[in-house]
Amino acid sequence: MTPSDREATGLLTRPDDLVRLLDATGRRHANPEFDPWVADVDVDALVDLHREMVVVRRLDAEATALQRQGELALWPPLAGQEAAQIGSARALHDDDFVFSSYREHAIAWLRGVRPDELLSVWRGAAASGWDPYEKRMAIPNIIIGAQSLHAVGWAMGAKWEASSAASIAYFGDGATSEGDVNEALVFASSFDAPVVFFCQNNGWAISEPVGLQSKQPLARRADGFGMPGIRVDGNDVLAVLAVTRWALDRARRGEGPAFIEAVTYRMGPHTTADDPKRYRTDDDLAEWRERDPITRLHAFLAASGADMEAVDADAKAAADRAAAELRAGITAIPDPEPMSVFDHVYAEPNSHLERQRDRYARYLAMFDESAEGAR
Amino acid sequence: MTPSDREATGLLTRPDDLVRLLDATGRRHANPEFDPWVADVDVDALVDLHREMVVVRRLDAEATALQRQGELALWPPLAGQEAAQIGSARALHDDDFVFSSYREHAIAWLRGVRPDELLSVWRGAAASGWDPYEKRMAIPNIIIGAQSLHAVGWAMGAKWEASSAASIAYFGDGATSEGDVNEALVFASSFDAPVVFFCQNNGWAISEPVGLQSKQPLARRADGFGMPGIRVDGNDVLAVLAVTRWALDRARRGEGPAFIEAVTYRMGPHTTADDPKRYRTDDDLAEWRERDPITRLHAFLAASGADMEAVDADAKAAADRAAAELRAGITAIPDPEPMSVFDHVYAEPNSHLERQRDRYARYLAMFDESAEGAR
Amino acid sequence: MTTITFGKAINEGLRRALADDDTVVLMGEDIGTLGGVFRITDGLKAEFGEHRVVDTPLSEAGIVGTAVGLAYRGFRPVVEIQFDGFVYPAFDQIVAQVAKLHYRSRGTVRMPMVIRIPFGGGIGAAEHHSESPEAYFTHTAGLRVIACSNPADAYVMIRQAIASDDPVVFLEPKRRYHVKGEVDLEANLADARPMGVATTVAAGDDVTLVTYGALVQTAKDAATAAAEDDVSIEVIDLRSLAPVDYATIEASVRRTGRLVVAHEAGEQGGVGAEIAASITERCFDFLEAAPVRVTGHDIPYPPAKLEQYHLPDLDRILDGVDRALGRPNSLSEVDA
Amino acid sequence: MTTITFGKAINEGLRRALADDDTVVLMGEDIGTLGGVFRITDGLKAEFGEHRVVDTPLSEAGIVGTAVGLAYRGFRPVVEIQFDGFVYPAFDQIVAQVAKLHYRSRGTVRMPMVIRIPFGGGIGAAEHHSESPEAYFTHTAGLRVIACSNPADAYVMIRQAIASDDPVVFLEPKRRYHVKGEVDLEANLADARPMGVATTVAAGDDVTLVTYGALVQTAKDAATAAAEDDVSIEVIDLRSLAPVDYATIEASVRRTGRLVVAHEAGEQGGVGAEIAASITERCFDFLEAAPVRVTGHDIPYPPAKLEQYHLPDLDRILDGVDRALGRPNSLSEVDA
Ligand SMILES: Cc1ncc(C[n+]2csc(CCOP(=O)(O)OP(=O)(O)O)c2C)c(N)n1
Ligand SMILES: Cc1ncc(C[n+]2csc(CCOP(=O)(O)OP(=O)(O)O)c2C)c(N)n1
Ligand SMILES: [Mg+2]
Ligand SMILES: [Mg+2]
Repeated sequence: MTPSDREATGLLTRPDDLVRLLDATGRRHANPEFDPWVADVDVDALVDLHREMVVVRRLDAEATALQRQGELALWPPLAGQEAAQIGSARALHDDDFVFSSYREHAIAWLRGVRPDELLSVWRGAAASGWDPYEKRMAIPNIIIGAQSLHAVGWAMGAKWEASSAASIAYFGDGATSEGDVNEALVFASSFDAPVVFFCQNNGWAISEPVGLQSKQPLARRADGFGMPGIRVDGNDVLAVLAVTRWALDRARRGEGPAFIEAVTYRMGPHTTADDPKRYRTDDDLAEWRERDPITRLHAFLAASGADMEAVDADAKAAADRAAAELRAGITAIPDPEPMSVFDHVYAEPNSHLERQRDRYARYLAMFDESAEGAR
Repeated sequence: MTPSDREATGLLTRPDDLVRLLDATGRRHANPEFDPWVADVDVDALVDLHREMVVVRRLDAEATALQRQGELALWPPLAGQEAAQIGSARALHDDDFVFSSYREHAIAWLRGVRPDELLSVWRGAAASGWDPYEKRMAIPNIIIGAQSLHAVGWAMGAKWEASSAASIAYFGDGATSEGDVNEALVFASSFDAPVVFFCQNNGWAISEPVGLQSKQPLARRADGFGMPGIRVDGNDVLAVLAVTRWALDRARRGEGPAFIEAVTYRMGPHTTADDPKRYRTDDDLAEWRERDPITRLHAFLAASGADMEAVDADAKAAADRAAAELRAGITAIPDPEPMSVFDHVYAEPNSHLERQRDRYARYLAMFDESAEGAR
Repeated sequence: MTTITFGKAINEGLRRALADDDTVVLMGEDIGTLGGVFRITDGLKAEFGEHRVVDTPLSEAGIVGTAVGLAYRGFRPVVEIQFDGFVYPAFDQIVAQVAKLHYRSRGTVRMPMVIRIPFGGGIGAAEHHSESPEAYFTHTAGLRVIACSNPADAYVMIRQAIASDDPVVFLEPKRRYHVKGEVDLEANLADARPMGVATTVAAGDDVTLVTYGALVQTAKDAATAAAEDDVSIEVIDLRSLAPVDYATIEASVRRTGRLVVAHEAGEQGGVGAEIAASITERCFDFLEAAPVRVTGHDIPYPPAKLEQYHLPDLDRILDGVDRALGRPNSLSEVDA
Repeated sequence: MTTITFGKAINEGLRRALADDDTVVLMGEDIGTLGGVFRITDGLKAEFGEHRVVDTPLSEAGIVGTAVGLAYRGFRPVVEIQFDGFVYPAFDQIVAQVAKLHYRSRGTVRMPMVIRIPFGGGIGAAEHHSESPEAYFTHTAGLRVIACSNPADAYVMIRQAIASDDPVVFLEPKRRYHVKGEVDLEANLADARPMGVATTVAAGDDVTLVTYGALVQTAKDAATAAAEDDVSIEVIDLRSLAPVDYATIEASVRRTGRLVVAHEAGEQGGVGAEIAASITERCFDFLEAAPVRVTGHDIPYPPAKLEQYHLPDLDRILDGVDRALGRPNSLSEVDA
């Protein structure tokens, strides 16, 4: 890179480099560019990151179990991606706004989404689980990539309103092939929108390896769209926290968008309906188990002299609480009322839909009557 | 750039550099990387390029005049882009296949499209003008960017069939913002398709300056998609010929796609319906007149000792012939038959459309009858 | 009352909306500096600034998708699709996001977006510049679909569309942009006819003729021509295509017993099919003949020199009226 | 005759097409190594290689757009859209390119493309996985739209669709993928019922019930149930949604005088509107009641726990039949 390019992106690190502060064994590596961004992260903060990762892994396992038990219709597990999600979500300010895909349960968790709010959709009981304005997180999007444009639009508005908030768009490696994500990069750059593109490259888009979407690091896409791209070890929660803080900070300071590729791995199936054995080997998985995001932070904490018994006990207790809350939450999710199928199609009265609703109500009433008649 | 990147793209030239062999004054600049690609271009070949540029400029002016006279419904002038089009089209082999947008009249010309075939669409007399298989050029596309995917698909097929032909996708600077073009880059890279993306950056997308689509050279987009990007002086026909040959050659050799940004200028309005005065200044235009693609080749030929009187006379004669052909062509274009409105909707019989056609025929017949009755 | 063109009426409506509400923002290709290829947004960027009237990159999904994000933030985006045929790249954002977000978010996220589309043919344009995509939108739950037919309506309805908390696909019959009409620029939205209500633009007894957009004028001309033949046509300007104001059509058809629906879009699955089916359902016992559709053919929009053989015109509408009335018509022998 | 599932029947049809014609190529997300999320293409990549069964990047416009280029080159691409709700990003390529290219190129460029879409609800799926987008395609000139309802048809019709020189949107009722049926794998295309022809799957005299896809079975069940009530329903499996085989429906309605059309898609502008309008036009004097539509509501597809309150089922279809017959029904009081 020439100095002028460095200037343009504000980065010393090249998009092909992998930013890593904690390696797979938990050893801390100095990084002059990103260390300052986590200078305040003391042992307590690390313990917090560790605990949250343990909690969301547990929530994920519980939800997977609930699906097996028939309590959920479907569940897309996040296992393996805890560091990418917890690290980036911890970097957010309260007034920032999240636009996500369907696998960002840990983000939702840190935004204060309750388990029942998280699960109702996957139970098939509600179209969405939480109030986006309360949690500062949009409802998740299943249409791959679509939310990236929403994040940009929101950020354009933030800029026009001279707000100091930024938005963050979460999407996967597969999503980078969709037109929407590319158009989002174009708009973000054109309007210098305070938005961070956070791509969790978990190696797979269902059965398709990332190599089918791109033959080189996805972070390299960014430069061509006029923004810095940075590749981070997505299983290193500290590095993820650092680069996301860096990106959000420059966005807030009016320096425009940035693109983060968090290199991680989806340890579980795509969803509970998927069978990864059909397309990947156990070796592949085993290799990534070695790079487990939780183990490495655990090792680092241990090496830092933290009281690991307390750390583990505390994490386990938090996970148990969350799991209990989750199991309680699932039974608290009400089955929706039949006629609610018509609610919220429009914000304003709509003559056609009202007529249809009335007619359907009459239809349903027939059964009540006949049930009554039968009594 | 690191050596490994150079290897990846096969280029010494960086995408921010502008490849230029002939400058605006017609002076020849040595370029160790691209000179070999035009080593065979002798004075005769240059004279040919000059003549073709003169011819297409004339065709363009004639068509513009025909539109003013009401003979054409609309015309999108190419003036200013002669070098970008003639240079790149001369690089094509006969069996290559062109997918273009609506302004590539010079490409069509070199593919052997006759004036009447070129004009019938703009006259509103036909849906398309030529047989794509005969000319090895698809029918032009008005939907911005859509054809880029077609070029990639064609090239994927060429590769699967082990053909040595390549395709070329022409589109504008504005088109680079469309999802389709970006998806085309993704597919081309994934499948190592023998396709050349030829972006004519003529500075404008109707009233929008290229800076609204991208804040930096469009050629830089390429690297992020895993292919070399090269920026060429689009008003330098020799340089355009060189880089396009280079790109097509590597595509044919199985080295995959490449992206060329030809920096040029649309000297006329977007179309005859446009008024560029509303969005750009005369100074802007004047600056680009200095860089006229024809003048500079003319100067170079003169400096090379060519017989300029003969060159000019020959070019003028060719242009006159073409213009005459064009004017004759326009009167040769038949008005379409009313009932032909139903032709070619389907390749196979279609009961619904046949009924509709019959009914409409009856409807039209009513007027014949009443006309007869009136006689 | 001022006499201005249809295009100017929309321009004034947009100006008024921009002035009245800071959250209104216009987005589109060439709408700022150029004022739009039809000059509908002429002068608005100069007046309201580049953050209210935004020239966007060339990408329709991008325009609509970022507008969704702006709506999430509380803006009321008014996006322009340059021509009807260019709306399809944005189709996913419109169908899966704009139309569904209020439902999907259980009413927490409002999508008060207006998608302005100059639509229809008759201007001798190139490919993809003369389409009538309305049925794609009327079949999409969550959208409202509006088509205006005259300057006075255009001025009021664009403001009503912007004021609506639901997303509105707002169709402007481009071939009428230059037509002049009287517009009350002081019109108060509160007093205005709701945009969901149809207008009976010509009273008649023999047959009900329903249409919208550019064909409203053609229908009125047909009514005038038919009157000379002692055929009395009631012409209804639909204005809202989704939902349809069936009360107005129904009342008319119960009187006339006959219905003709006309539009430029193709017949198969067009708006006319829905209206014919619904009116048959609602007025079966009153109908004296099957509803008749007079539409564009089910073909891609043809080249300019053929468009007159595709678009319904006065004669084709009168033929349709004759079919509805059982008078001699193009199909007399066929149906007999 | 072999007994295989609906999904397997399509798989066998695709296998046969790949074997018979080198220009056939399958493209889509996860269709190769995984064999598709529904396993419809299971084993085909292993058998025919990665240039015949192509896992593509995640981009629907990209899939359809590159398939257009392949068709330009003489291939017959069969693209899979993973779920109905993911077809919209490809809408522009489908509407402006696939559907129009034969017309736009004056017949020089053939688009023998098949766009396979698992469609419809009833499987308790997440958002965007249960849509019925067929009316968007039936309204698009240049496309043929097919919906199959049983394994035997599926096996033949997918091959017919691939053999067709016109682009075909091929809708597969995903909730029927696991249903078994007898299929003649030796079936010769030349002897097969043309895919444009509807099938009368139950004969009856009192009312004509037209439907397609997954609801064909429901309709047959309804006919059986109604028979116990001495109501005789004729059930027609439409098979081709564009063009519609009106000859078959017309002949039936002329006998029964009553028509019910059922589909999962919303009512407004759905396929039912077109059929109701067309049959009214064709059979007005034979109709004893207005055609009745039994459809999904005009709402975004609801969450899984509510889908039973959205999808037409046996009871709703029978209620529709009662409406057509003037028997006591849910609307008796309303209409009275
Ligand atoms: C537009 C669209 N096309 C296809 C799908 C089906 N689909 C769901 S998830 C998925 C893979 C996504 O991969 P990636 O973006 O890497 O995210 P990940 O699942 O790995 O988190 C696909 C193809 C979809 N949801 N939306
Ligand atoms: C999908 C789509 N959106 C909008 C348009 C309208 N339009 C026609 S040309 C044009 C500008 C194209 O600019 P560019 O790609 O730079 O090509 P140029 O005209 O400069 O050759 C626009 C916006 C279109 N044809 N297609
Ligand atoms: Mg992934
Ligand atoms: Mg341009």
